[in-house]
Amino acid sequence: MNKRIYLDHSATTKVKPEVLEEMLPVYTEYYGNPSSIYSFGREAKKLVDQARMRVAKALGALPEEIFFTAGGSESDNWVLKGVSYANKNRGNHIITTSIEHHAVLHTCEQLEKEGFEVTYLPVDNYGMIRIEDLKAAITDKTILISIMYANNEIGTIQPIEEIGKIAKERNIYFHTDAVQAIGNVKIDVKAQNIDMLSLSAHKFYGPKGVGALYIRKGTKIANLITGGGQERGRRAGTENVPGIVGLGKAIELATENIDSYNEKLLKLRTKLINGVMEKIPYTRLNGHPEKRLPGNANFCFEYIEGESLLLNLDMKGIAASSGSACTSGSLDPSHVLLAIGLPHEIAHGSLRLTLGDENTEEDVDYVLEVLPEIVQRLRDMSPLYEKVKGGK
Amino acid sequence: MNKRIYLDHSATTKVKPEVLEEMLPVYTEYYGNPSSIYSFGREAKKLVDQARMRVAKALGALPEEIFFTAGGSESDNWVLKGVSYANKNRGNHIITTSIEHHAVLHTCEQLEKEGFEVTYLPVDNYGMIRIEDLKAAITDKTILISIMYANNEIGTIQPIEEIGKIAKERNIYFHTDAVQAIGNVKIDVKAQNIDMLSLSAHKFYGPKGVGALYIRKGTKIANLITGGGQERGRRAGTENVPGIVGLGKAIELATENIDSYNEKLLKLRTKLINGVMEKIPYTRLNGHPEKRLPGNANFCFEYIEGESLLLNLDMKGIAASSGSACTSGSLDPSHVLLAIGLPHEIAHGSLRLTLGDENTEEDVDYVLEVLPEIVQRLRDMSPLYEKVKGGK
Amino acid sequence: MYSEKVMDHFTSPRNVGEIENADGIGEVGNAKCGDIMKIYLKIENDIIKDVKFKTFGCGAAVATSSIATEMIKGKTIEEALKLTNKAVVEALDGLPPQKIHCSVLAEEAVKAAIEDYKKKHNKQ
Amino acid sequence: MYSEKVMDHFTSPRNVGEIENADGIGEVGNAKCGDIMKIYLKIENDIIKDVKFKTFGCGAAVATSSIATEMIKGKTIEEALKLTNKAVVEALDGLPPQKIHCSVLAEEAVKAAIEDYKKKHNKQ
Ligand SMILES: Cc1ncc(COP(=O)(O)O)c(C=O)c1O
Ligand SMILES: Cc1ncc(COP(=O)(O)O)c(C=O)c1O
Repeated sequence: MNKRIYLDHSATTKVKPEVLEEMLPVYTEYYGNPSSIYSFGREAKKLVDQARMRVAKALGALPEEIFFTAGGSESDNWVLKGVSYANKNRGNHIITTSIEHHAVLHTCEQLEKEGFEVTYLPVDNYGMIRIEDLKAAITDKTILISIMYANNEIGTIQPIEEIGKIAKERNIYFHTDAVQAIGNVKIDVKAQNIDMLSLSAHKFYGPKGVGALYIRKGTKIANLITGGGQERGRRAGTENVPGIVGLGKAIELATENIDSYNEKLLKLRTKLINGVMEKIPYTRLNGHPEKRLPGNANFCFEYIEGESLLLNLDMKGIAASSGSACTSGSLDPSHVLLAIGLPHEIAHGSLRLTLGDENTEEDVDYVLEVLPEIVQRLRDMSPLYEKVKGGK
Repeated sequence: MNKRIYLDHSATTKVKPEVLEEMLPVYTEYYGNPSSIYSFGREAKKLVDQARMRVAKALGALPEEIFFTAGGSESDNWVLKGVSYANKNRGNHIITTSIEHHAVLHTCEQLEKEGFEVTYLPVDNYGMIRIEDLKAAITDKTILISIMYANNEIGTIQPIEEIGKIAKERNIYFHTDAVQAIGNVKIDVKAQNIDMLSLSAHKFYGPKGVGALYIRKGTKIANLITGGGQERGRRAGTENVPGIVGLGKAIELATENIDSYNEKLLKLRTKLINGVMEKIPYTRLNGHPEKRLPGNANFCFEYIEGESLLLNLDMKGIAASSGSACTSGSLDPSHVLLAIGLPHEIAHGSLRLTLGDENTEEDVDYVLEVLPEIVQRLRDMSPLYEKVKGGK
Repeated sequence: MYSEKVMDHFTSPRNVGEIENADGIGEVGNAKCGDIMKIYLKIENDIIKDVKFKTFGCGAAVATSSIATEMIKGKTIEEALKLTNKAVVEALDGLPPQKIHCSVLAEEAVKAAIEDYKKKHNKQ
Repeated sequence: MYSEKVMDHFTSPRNVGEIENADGIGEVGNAKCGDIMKIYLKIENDIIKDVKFKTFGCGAAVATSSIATEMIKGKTIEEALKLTNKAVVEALDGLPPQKIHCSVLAEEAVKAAIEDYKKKHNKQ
């Protein structure tokens, strides 16, 4: 394959050279255990502390409010279980949304089995929660509101500041899964009244297998992984020092360059969306028209199925993803696409293209050249499309 | 500092060049998400599967019995909580030892708070459990026996095969924390009747922040981290592909070279132990004289305190560790040293030297030159030593 | 994920299309589940002279439809009725576990088309 | 972890040793907890003419003993009694939180030695 156009930055990203550069000496030189008191244990500790400061700065938090984890899923699990178990005496009710990542949803389902009650807020056709719904869902027993910052499939960005204000007024912990938001939107956990925030390095050009959880000072939360005294006794396990260093550098770059990155992606995405909508009939754009991640474009092409589309794109060197049931290995298409009101048959035909750092105008041109042909070819093969052609 | 002699291989190890070499292209080329269906998602998946096969081979397990985690602590947490929660209906009793790593001990304490009952088997002066104690501890309600393969402080190796046999006879799950054992002892989970086994890559020249759990097919165990369908639905979170690749290569090297590695370490350690015991009076060797990890030497020097010793060694370029209370930040010295019957004041004066790959005879000579002076200097400063000098 | 054979049939599916005035048409699956297969048969003297298909579905759905049409073309309807999903899977050098249902659909689509033929021609 | 000042006092502790026929000796801490400090005083006209220490303990224990002896040498016993653990910590440019207790021990050891002097010389 000659061409390779990566358009799946919401799935994962390539580690930036500057990030890898900071990580490498950690493997070969500063390999000490940060808990050790000898010199190069202390060096390793210093590197971890520096990374912690970088994360804190990027979020408007204090360094002592940052805890490193193995990724977004661990961070989400920690919050949901940790807050639920530690605040049982105050209540057993959690509010979240129907479009969260599975790391939140499946953990909530687990908690329901254990006797907690969970409200899954619905969303509108754009994937937005309604503030009235949130207010109406709060009860005396509500201990946690967990609402994602930006959705990984359709890119819709929630009104985080408003949610934070309500949570604060009602004295309820507010967690946001910001795994998709870092580097794309400006975050200030204090101004936005966020009590906990999950992030994962590989979504912003850092390494896989490392993430962080911001926990506002004073928050009551039980540990998820118990053992050694690392992370000030809150998360056991020898620190993934190279990963943490990579995360620190990556979040620094991501937040420093946020404006130019946004501008670049928005330009490319506008071209992509306009081109697709113009060239391919029977197509819908999923997600909010403006309040969405700058790199996210999510379409449904009627009468065809997503996996076939992905395979054809892959043969043309284009890496993309779909909310079709076939790609997830489940029987139902994406819960997010169903939650925004799409019928199953339409949801099966979805395509997510997420732009990133290395994409160019040429990439978009290429997609616009290749995609319409592929869609047409699949439609010509589709028994559902016959009826359309036949004018029915 | 010119000289740097690393003698803390039980704390962590340096990534081997061959390991790093296999990891690097994963950062820069095979950065796809293994769950994606396009070509370089599939490439990443292939790499993960290859690593899984390597781990399986090293343990005598099947590839589908290997699950990647973020390290030894997560693996231990997963086993203890997962088995306890999933087998509640069968019983609520766990048997472990008093010398486990905190990842096991603190998790057991957590489970005790939740209503489980835990028997902490005592050990003899060498750190060995007694098989009779184990047998006597088993009740109708016992659902799990968790006994570490080799101790991280004193290196003592437990009679794993005998324990496995008993567990099997009584139809109780047997987990072993083999974090310290990999690459040092030969493991065959089927022959030894091990149902679950924890390991952590950075203890055998692999990267930090990645580990694995072997779970025998058919074992009832709940998930610890829920969310996406990775690891066949058993451990959520985007796979740490570079870390997993590094773990796979590291365990392959570690098990291939086990005999020569053992021989090398044993030779150096014999020299080290003999030299220390000859040159420094009022010294004890902790742990079992033979049934111990090949690289492990653990001493108590009476009348002095461990942290002072470590700081002095560090100034001479020697990286070591101690079970003294001061280094752990707690008030009591190592629970392991207390469990083998050492009085507090003696346990405070412990020193652990753990040999590894890059150590040489010269390193040992240097330690034998430097250590006696340091011990003498600290003793001269110690009010406890006065009495000895005075002949009392 | 997919065998070369599957990818071959997916990228160059055989017998795509419709047959006008087909002697038998079978449609199985439903859009809600993401798979629909429609098979058209031209039959003379109980022999399948021509076969075409249209499929809405994933790579495996397309490939199983394609190979199934190849496997029954030129066969008697008796022989075609013996087509099993297992034979389809084998002919494709295997399918991932979660895609086995596609081969079942292919078998069902062939049977439905023959059924339709029989009904229309009072062969039952 | 430790400040340069701490490391300086740890690596080159001042006033290590014993004083024969000391006028006052104070010993605090216990081996079980891993810290013992013993301070010897030579006192003339209520002025601390000489001071020595012996310590069993961690880096901070040695450093606090060392600097405490420096801080009281040449002082009157009145002045020496005013030595606080806070002053010791400050003189060392700080200590890690879990090591603050060492500075408390140093203060206590000085006080115990002066106490012993007073008792022996009927100054109470
Ligand atoms: C015996 C033992 N178990 C578990 C662990 C925990 O492993 P990790 O720190 O990689 O999570 C360690 C090392 O720290 C260990 O020595
Ligand atoms: C919104 C969201 N939350 C959580 C996660 C989980 O992160 P990770 O896979 O790094 O554990 C992801 C990505 O997979 C995500 O997009």
